[in-house]
Amino acid sequence: MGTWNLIWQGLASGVVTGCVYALVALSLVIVYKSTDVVNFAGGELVMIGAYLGLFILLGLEWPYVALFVMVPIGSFVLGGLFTRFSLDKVSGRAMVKHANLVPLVVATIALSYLLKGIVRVIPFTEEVRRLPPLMTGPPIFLGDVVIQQQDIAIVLVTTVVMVILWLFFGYTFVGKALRATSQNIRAAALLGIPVNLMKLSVWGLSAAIAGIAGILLAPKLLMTPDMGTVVMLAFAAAIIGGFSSLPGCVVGGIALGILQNMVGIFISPQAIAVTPFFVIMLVLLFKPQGFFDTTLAVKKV
Amino acid sequence: MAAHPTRAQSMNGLLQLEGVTMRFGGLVALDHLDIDIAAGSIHALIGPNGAGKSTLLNCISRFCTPQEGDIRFNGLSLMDRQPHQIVGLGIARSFQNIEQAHQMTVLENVLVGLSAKTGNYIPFLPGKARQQAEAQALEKATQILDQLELLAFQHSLAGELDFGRQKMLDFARALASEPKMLLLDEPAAGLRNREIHFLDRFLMRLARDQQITILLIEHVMSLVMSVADQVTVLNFGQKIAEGIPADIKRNEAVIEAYLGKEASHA
Amino acid sequence: MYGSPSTRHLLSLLWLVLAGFLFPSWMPEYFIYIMNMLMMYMILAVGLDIVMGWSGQFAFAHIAFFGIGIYGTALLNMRLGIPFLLGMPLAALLAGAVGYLIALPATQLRTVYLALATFAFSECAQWAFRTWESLTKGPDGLRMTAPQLFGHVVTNDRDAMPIIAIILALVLAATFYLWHSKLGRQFHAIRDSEHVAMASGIDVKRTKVWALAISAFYAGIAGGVYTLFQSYVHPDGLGVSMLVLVLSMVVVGGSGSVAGVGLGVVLLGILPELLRSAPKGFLIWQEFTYGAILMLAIMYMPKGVWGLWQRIQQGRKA
Amino acid sequence: MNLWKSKGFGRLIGAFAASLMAPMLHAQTPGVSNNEIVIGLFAPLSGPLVAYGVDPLNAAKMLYDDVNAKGGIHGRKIRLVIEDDKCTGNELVGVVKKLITVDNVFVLHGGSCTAAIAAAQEYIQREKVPFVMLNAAGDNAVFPATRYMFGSFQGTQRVYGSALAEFAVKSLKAKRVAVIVHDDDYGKANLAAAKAVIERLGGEVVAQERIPPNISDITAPVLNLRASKPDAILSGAYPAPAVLLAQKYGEFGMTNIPLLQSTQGMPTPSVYAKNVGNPDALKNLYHTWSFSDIANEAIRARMVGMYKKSFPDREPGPFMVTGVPSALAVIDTLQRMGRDLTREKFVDAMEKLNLTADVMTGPLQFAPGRRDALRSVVVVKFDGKTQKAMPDIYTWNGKDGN
Repeated sequence: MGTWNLIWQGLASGVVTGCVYALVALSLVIVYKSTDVVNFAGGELVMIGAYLGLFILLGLEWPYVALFVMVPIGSFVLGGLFTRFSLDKVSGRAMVKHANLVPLVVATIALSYLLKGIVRVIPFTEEVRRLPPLMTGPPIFLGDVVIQQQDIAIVLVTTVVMVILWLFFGYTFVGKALRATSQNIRAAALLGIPVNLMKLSVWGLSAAIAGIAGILLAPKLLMTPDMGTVVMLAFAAAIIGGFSSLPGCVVGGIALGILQNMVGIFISPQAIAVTPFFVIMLVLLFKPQGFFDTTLAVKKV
Repeated sequence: MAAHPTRAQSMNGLLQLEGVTMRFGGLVALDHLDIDIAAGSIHALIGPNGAGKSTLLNCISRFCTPQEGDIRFNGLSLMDRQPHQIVGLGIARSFQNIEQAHQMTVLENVLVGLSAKTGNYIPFLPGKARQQAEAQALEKATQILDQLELLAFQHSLAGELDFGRQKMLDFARALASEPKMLLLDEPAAGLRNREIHFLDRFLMRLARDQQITILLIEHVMSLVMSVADQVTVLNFGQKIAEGIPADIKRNEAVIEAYLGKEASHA
Repeated sequence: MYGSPSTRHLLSLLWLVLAGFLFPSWMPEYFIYIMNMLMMYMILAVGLDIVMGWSGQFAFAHIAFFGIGIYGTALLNMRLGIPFLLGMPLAALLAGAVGYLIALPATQLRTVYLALATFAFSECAQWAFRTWESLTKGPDGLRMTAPQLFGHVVTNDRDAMPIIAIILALVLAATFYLWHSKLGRQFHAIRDSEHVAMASGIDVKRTKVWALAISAFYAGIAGGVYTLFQSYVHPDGLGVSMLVLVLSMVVVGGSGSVAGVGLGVVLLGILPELLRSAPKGFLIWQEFTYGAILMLAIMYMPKGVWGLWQRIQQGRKA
Repeated sequence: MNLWKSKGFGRLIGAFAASLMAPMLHAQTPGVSNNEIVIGLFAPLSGPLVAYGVDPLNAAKMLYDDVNAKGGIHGRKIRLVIEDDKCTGNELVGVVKKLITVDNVFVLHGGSCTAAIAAAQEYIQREKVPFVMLNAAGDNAVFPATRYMFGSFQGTQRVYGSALAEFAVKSLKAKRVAVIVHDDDYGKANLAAAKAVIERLGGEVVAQERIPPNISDITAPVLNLRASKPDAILSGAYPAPAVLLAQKYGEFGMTNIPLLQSTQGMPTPSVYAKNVGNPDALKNLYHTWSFSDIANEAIRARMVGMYKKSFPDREPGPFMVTGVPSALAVIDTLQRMGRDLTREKFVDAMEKLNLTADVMTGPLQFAPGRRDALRSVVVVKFDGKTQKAMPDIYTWNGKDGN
């Protein structure tokens, strides 16, 4: 079983984990683009989505499909509440986008501790848990490469979510209003777009996407209250994609997933943990535009 | 009407713009502009909104870089200079919409303006060099604040001043670096009449007593016509007229640029 | 922010040094340990405030420089026998130099990307502390031999407290002088408006680089102080939770003012000790309480507890 | 108004100091009066490792309460001061200094994480206060042995590594053995012991994968294991990576190769089985265990019954029993010492510990120069539903991997 097989297997599972990184990266980017807030609690929203799913599945014993309805709604409400009560208070409903970045970021850090704290209190979460996968059954073999059914589910659901979002942002009124708000919040307000409602829906949407990523990730990554550290992988993926576009996130996520496996095979497993941070440093310090050109560095007069 | 020097044949003014062209993507903001500003004069730059006045000022202060052409000050090209080196050469600028350190006090804002002129010392330690440098800076700062009647507000936060005084603080900061040339971007915009008169006398005093050359971008025509030795009119990035204020007033092209076609035949 | 600091401020540092000499003789070592921790956090928090509160630069690499300060001071002492008084400044200079090098490419980034780039550097540094086993003993953690000072070995908290008090007093004196200096004004200018700074002849990029380098130097000093009263360092202790703690101290206390940061250090330094004495059933709620306090502080005290305190005082005076 | 100078601050410190002067007055052994012995008991009661701390601490508390109910030790009741060390160096050092200088405890009994314990080792060495670990493996804190630190009451990583290696080579007749551990202190000790035993018994270590504890995609290391075609796989992984390992081990069709997991990876075997999800992956699964409550159901029932009596509202996990041996050792030592209690005498008595309890798989012994209590463990076969203890007991010889 030559190294070629090793590479193919690494590529395959890299794409799968990359898809989940892409989803979380997207949830970070749509919040950043519209409210200039880097959401350091993105990982915790993923975790909450996973535990919500586990509660619905095992606690209420609802069918699996209910997950894809209830978790996004639950996360949407959580995201909306956070921005309506906390972020608006912190930024003082200021119209200008980057009024005071430090408190806004600290607010997301505070949210991450709140969410971790709440989940930690439930004794059920002391042990490592796992959400039953969406699709179970024997794995599929492409030559020697093993593909799990859950992996296929992840790629499928991610693609579906991406397409829905692409259509939503591109062709629906609310979607365009969201994009307008993200480009220029003041102009959007002048055009009569209910800006605060937009902010609420952007945060809600971002939390919902993170929740879905949680449901997909939990079977693969296992659930502990500290699984939120996956947000750093999402940051790395978003930054490779230039932190501003939907295709950027997808390509960034998959590239990172594959890179991690290649590093694990060819360099050393010890280097896997540091790969995302190394990538963030390299891209930001030496190619700030990322690979999908958007000017992050220069500030206009 | 102040006596105005005849237009010099060769380009030997204090500040010379030669073929300056500035494009933002497809939009041509400045189109091969040649301007020559004589030392000690007040040179006004007028034109409808979007004519490229502020862009010109930004190019001179190197906040943006023109694609073509050269800008020379005292015969020295500014093209390879960084924005923060311009004030060291003696060119200070103010800003169209108020830009200042709003969380610092009025006095501290002027001291920031004095940065280029304050002596260097080790910031962490006491010492003679520090005392001397700080004392000098403080003395100059209070002198300028007194000149602009802002001394009473020296310890209040810049952000808390009313609009007129914030404009004055902008000048104070620019003057703090003892410039040879002052670039003013619509200083009279939003001022009340009393403040415009104060500004009128103040600019004349700067040019006549302290020999400071002034490039004045302004829409308040009364001020322009009263203080300017030379006036250049821009429209869509091109110079459509240049001369003494009296000629400019009667110039067809200028009226047309400002008031549109039929008005100019009335 | 000009001239030099008022004698009243400098005198208050004498009180601090006096406390550093008096307290060890009669207080139980546990409280001295907490005092030493608070003084170390004060140096760390003031350093972070210089780059974030004063200069408005979003630098999250602070704990990496703290780690360089710890490992640097300890290894210089253990491997090369360099005594503390020489080792600590050297390690701090090394941290400052690394800060300077990182700042060169990083400072042209806009606020948020500077935060991500510096945070990524900090995680890479922590990974290096973990995997460079030959130098830092990696995951086994480094058992540091007691530092020597004028031939006298500093073994316990009581010996360490006066020295730490003196170091903190010197650091705070330097900070007051920096506040009242031209460079201090430049930091505040680039925070409020980079355009005004550029138009006033301030090289904005160089000022940002100096802000990050100086804050890295402060973190290096705090690292040296750590080796005075702790005997062991483990890479896992230099992670994101330490950064969040110091960041919260700055923000909750009141960024932009030394007194505000001091208040934040005391409040959040003592908080875990108070939470610890909560009834056993509530211990599991500590993380949630910490998050709640941080959230409430940010929502209702944007300028920190110190800002609230000043608003109350102004309210009373007006 | 600089805070340091403010009057309020001075008063705050004065109040603290005054309230503490009282207990420091009496001269004899701190923490001991004629009817009371004060013991500082601590473990991670919050934060990520709470599962390793809450149940074991309760188990130790239960045994102390049981002793008090039976009249205490030589007429003295045991009073506990319970603290939360959050399994980090800073917190544990703070807790230890508080217990010694404020609560004036007689001995310290606690700690589930070796790195945090090592942070306080130099301090307790200097203050000459006996420190008995609760349930940490403790490799870095007991090797080299120091006078005042006693630990590893459920076996060190060396014991787990050597036991699994010996079982693999001797019972499973494995020649090519692959080892996957973390890149931390636990992993280093586990790997060193396993490697030494395998090579001593004529086997060969064909793969050594050292993975970060927070790894999210374990594909690459498992592929490397598969590529080395081992006869057995030894794992020192923690709970989350251990499940990821078992999943990939199942996915990549390696289930006919025996998988041997160290104790820390499976706090609750039933939850481990549910998380792995793939029954094939549990066909050849073994794990080390330091207690006889698997082989002998009566002991487990007794322990759980005692626990439920003291803590009715909490369902104990299997790791609860890991808090028992250290408490038994402290109680046994105090009983052997009689009435005359000093810290030095406690250390000398503890050093002579030779306790065989029915709940343990081997004797708890200390000696001059030896501070790891348990060196013998059993290997348990777990097929997802039932656990069956293998007949032999595997004892670490004290040299392999040192």
